[in-house]
Amino acid sequence: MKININVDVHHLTRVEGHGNIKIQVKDGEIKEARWDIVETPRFFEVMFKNKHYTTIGILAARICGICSISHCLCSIRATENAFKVTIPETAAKLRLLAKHGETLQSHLLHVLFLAAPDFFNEPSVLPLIEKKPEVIAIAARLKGLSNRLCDTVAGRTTHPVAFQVGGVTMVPQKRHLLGLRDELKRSLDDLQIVADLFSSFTLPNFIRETEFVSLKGEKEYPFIGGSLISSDGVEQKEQDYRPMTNEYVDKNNTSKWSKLSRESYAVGALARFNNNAQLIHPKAAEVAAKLGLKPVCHNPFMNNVAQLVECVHVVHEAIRLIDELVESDPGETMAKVTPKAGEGVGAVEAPRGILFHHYKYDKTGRILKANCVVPTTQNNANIHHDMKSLVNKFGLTKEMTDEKLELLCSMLVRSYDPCISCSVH
Amino acid sequence: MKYLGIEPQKPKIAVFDFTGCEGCQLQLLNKEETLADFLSAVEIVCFREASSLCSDDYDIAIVEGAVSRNDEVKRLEKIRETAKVVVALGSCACFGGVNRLKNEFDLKAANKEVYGKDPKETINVRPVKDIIPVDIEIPGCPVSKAEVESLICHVVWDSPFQLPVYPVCVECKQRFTTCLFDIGQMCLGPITRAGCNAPCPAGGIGCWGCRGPAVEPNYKSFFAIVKEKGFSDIELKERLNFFGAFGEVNVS
Amino acid sequence: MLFKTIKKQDFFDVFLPDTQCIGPKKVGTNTNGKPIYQFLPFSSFDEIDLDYDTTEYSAKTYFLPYKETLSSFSFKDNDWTQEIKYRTRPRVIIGLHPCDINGLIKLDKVFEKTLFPNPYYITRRQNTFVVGIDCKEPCDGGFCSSVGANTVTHGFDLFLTDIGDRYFVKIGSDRAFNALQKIKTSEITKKDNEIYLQIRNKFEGSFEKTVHVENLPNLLDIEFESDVWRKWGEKCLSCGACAMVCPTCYCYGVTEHISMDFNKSDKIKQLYSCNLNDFAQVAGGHNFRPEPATRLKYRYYHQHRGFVESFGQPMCVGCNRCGRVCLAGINPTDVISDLQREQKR
Amino acid sequence: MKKIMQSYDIRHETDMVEPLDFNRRSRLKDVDRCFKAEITNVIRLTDMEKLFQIRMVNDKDWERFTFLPGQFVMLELPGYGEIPISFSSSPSIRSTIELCIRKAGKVTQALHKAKRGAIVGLRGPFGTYFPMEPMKGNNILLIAGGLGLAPLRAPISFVIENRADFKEVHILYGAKDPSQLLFDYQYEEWHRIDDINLEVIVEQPDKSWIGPVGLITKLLDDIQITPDETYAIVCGPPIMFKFVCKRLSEMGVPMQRMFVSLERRMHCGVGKCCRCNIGSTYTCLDGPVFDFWTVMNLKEAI
Ligand SMILES: Cc1cc2nc3c(=O)[nH]c(=O)nc-3n(C[C@H](O)[C@H](O)[C@H](O)COP(=O)(O)OP(=O)(O)OC[C@H]3O[C@@H](n4cnc5c(N)ncnc54)[C@H](O)[C@@H]3O)c2cc1C
Ligand code: SF4
Ligand code: SF4
Ligand code: SF4
Repeated sequence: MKININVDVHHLTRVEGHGNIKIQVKDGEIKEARWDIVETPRFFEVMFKNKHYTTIGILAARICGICSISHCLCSIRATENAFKVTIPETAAKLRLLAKHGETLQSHLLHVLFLAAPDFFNEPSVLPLIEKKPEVIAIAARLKGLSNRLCDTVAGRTTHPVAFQVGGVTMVPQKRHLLGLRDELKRSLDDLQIVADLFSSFTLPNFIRETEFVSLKGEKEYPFIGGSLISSDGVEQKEQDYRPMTNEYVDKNNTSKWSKLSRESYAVGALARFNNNAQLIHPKAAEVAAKLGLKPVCHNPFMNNVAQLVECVHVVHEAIRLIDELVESDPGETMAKVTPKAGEGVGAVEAPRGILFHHYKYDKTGRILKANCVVPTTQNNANIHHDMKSLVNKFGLTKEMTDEKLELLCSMLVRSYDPCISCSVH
Repeated sequence: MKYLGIEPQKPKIAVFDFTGCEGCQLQLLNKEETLADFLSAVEIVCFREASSLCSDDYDIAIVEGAVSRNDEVKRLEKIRETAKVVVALGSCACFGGVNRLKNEFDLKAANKEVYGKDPKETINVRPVKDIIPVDIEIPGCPVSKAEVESLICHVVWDSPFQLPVYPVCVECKQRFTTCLFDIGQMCLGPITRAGCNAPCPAGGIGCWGCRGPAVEPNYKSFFAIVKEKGFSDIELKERLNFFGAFGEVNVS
Repeated sequence: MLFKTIKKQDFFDVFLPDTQCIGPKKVGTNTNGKPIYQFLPFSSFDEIDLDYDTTEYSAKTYFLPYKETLSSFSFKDNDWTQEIKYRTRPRVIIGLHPCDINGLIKLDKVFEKTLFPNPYYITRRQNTFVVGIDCKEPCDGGFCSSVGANTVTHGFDLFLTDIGDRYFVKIGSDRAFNALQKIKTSEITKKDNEIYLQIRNKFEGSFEKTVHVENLPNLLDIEFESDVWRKWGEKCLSCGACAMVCPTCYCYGVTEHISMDFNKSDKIKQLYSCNLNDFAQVAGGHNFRPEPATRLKYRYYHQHRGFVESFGQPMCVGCNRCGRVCLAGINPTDVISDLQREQKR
Repeated sequence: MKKIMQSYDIRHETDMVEPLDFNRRSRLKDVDRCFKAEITNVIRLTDMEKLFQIRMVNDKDWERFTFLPGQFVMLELPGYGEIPISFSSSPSIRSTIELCIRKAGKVTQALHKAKRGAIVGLRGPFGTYFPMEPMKGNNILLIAGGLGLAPLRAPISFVIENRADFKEVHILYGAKDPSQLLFDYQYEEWHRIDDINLEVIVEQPDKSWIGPVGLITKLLDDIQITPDETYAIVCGPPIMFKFVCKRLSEMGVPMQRMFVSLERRMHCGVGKCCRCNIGSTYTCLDGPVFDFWTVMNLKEAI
């Protein structure tokens, strides 16, 4: 019997934004295996033009509803680099704390609400409310905590209000921070249960040699700023992101694609872990070991696990940051900012991978030209190539059906946690 | 609750997304203390971001995002035909949102700048109500989950839904924020509809008017005050245009 | 009234250990470089500054919270039960100025001493230990002396006047008397009395701006259609900020909220403002005060006519918080003198 | 260290678990507790109005619940809201009260969907009332426009029950069109009662209408009164009672002998929320029943 498979997913579900999967196998031969972004393009880079630096973080946040804190911080950092502003230490700590909150919130949303249903063979979390109430309770609790962390530090989970060029404008009250610290400590047990749950899932055994790009941690597992590194050995400075990303336009996609040493590369939790595993918190490293995550891991499905490991890491880090914050006097949290003509680049590890904002300012502090390279833009080509290889490996067997392959490919895309409206910014 | 002998409805809800950041949809999954109750109060038949199932049988369509491509116009028209109630969720759906800023540029040139020689299809951004009649608007960037919950309560018990008529200042005062004008910054609070609990003034960036005008705002007096406090027309216009919620209000 | 003097340092020993304490805390600096204060909870006396001039918000929110659950209903089998809770945790507020205490006295009249006493207010009031303090100098635009609110003789537990290294203390309740047993106090000497009177006289002599409120009940009726209202009404943003910061404005709205599991509903009171658009709107959409001018007028009308009619004194305590908070620059002194000028013309 | 202060709990003062008796001052602390009442009957009057018959759930609550014509209750629909509604039945019927309610908004809409057996809450009675006792021995004009017949039904019942105490009695009622006439099933009964003059007028007649057509003031043209011996109770929209009272004034009735009932937004019913203030008079405490002289002197009343 000849193998014929047809998968045509219009607007893949449980991902953020609109993307299509198209696979055609005819007589055992792959005719087509595509992952395409069809989301309506949004032209943020154009909207940034002529905007004043004081408004830029607010606008940048609106690129993405899930990683708005990253976009905001990245854009503010680019601006601070352009104006050569150094922010006060407390401000940096608060920003990082908010960033941890976002990482936790975004990863949990993905792992528990979007990816997990596949492992329970359910179309969504909704049936799980009845079937697995204990899992849902944990998910809700953890997510609630991460939201509260962001609310307290950033003023709001989606679209932060406390960050401005020069520092932060809002210092959370000590008693709120202390309350959060206790909650964070308690949440570690919940995370342990989630980790145990994940160790019971079987992830597809799929390996494709991939280049991984992320920030390079010096002393700490990296989240905000620093130099860039790829698992193939390329290193660049923050401002030299262009030779690292090499964006190009694909005619089928409203999102751009990028490449480095190979035809594509990957960013995200797995990339961060692969490139910085030695810096992760020891407790998180334990979880990684238990779930079989070792650098350099080339199985994209393991991104879910890497996200979970990072959750453990950021909870520990957040506790440490809160301890430091409550013990010291906040002092000044805004540096003086004088706009200057010039360019600046900000690189921030958004939950889904490394994110760049690059602005050119005139001397009044208005943007002349903007460029943003977002994680999903960088992952798209890689997803596309992964998919081809996945179909090649699993798709050409007799047992394979349209439905099974559709699920497998959908799970592949989901494991990257793509943020599509972001990618057509 | 079965009360007054009124049977609660279990409305079938479908969530659709158009051009936007999907942050408002995300709010639907927020507020964990009531999330499970929220999800069981309604029957979600279509919610691409959270579920793989989708059906064309729904009473209420919650539409997020603005319209910025011709195929979106067609999708919307179809939604209107199916749904009994169309809810515009968030500032993008209600007013166009930040996407509207795009309309100030020449689309051809913009396309060339971003995509080079492979331009992508795009049209000027329009709010949902420009295309189809909208029954209920929940503005906000992002929307407040409390307001969404309140909407659901109202739908379940079939009673009218109302947004606050008063401006953000009331809520701003009620959370003890020092007025931003006092510390030399601008804020659209006095003319913007409350309901968000004033996070932006509390966060120190002032209100940007994402929820659109309050009922009968006193533009004339407000603009005069803003000018008197030393802000320029440009700054004011920039704020008013940011979320596209103040339409063609004339600042002078 | 009993009087004592206390060493400043000793005074602070009375409070803190077991009760929530609230006092004037500095929260920022305004564009003119002046500090901004608010009444906020504190955990050590270095956090507050009793020499503050005025606070941005009045302390009324500790007696009439901006939001309060009046009662909750739980539903079961087509029936319901109503549950009402009052706040009973004791609290100490330190550093209220005479205007604020006078404000409380006026609220007492409305919420304690009328036909329908209000248990929510009464419990909060009874559970709050009020420590007042005299102002050092008139605050920006304050006209408390014009409405007789610059001195206070009751409505507090303790009242302090700074006389150098010590406080001159008025004791207003038995619980305050008992509290003072714990520390060293001294009887008043003749010298203390002199210093005290000297300080008070100096203070009272330092008021510049005064408004005349005696004829207002009559004047407000006569000038009901006055252009003055239109003039100020055009400026009013109908933002309600004035009522929010006012120590006596108490009007509110009630809404009910069903919980998401539909088993419970809360009846929630939220302080409102008569300046807000729909304050006097009734079912069917008719609005009895559709323009900002009519609403603004009503606020003055209630404060300076209606309240006088009911209680023999105006509701306003002259703290000028509304005047300071108003972005449109509407303040009682200007509005009232405008009205009086109108009268003379 | 000893505590500075003991916590104060108002509930320790008196037993507060039962609803208070709103007419007795000593128990007025727990103002938010409501009497539980059951809807025993729903009578559809027109498309917009229904009559609700309501009975206390606990029999002994009746003892504390007495009202006078013109007063109102705060009707609580848990989860929806609380609204002021005038009594529309005779105070002397001690088993049920009747409320005639127009579908106007959130709460009333829900109420219109409510079925027999539903439990609602009542706080009250509140407000001033029509001074029926001093009116005895005089002629009386009971004039209603539209929904105004609802509150007027209480004084009408009083007058009917005490017919001998009054001289001439006229009930004048006007509505937009015949479909909006309330309590039409009772006209026959009122007619038959000895010596009550009932006149009904509509503005827009339909084919079957045989009565007079026009505004309610027209009915006054045919009435002869001795002004010094006449009282009037006028209920209806402000514009209507303004014209009627002016007309009565011209006929020589003193303004202090005309009574009207005012409607404002109310969120508490007990003189706290200020929503019902007219100028600065509380409609809930000093009203809703005012004599026309007072109304004329209240700024922004009509
Ligand atoms: C003394 C008095 C007696 C009344 N008697 C009757 C009566 O016998 N029959 C009848 O049908 N109606 C009567 N009304 C009017 C009735 O109270 C309103 O129609 C009702 O409040 C509308 O409420 P809603 O929630 O349905 O409307 P919404 O417009 O949804 O009202 C929302 C809120 O506004 C307040 N509100 C709105 N309109 C009014 C209003 N006109 N008066 C007071 N509060 C208002 C209510 O407290 C309610 O909580 C009376 C009003 C008053 C003041
Ligand atoms: S900060 Fe803005 S919202 Fe708050 S009071 Fe001032 S103007 Fe109003
Ligand atoms: S304060 Fe203004 S900008 Fe901020 S959420 Fe509210 S309405 Fe939107
Ligand atoms: S008087 Fe001033 S503060 Fe008060 S509502 Fe008007 S504008 Fe706002």
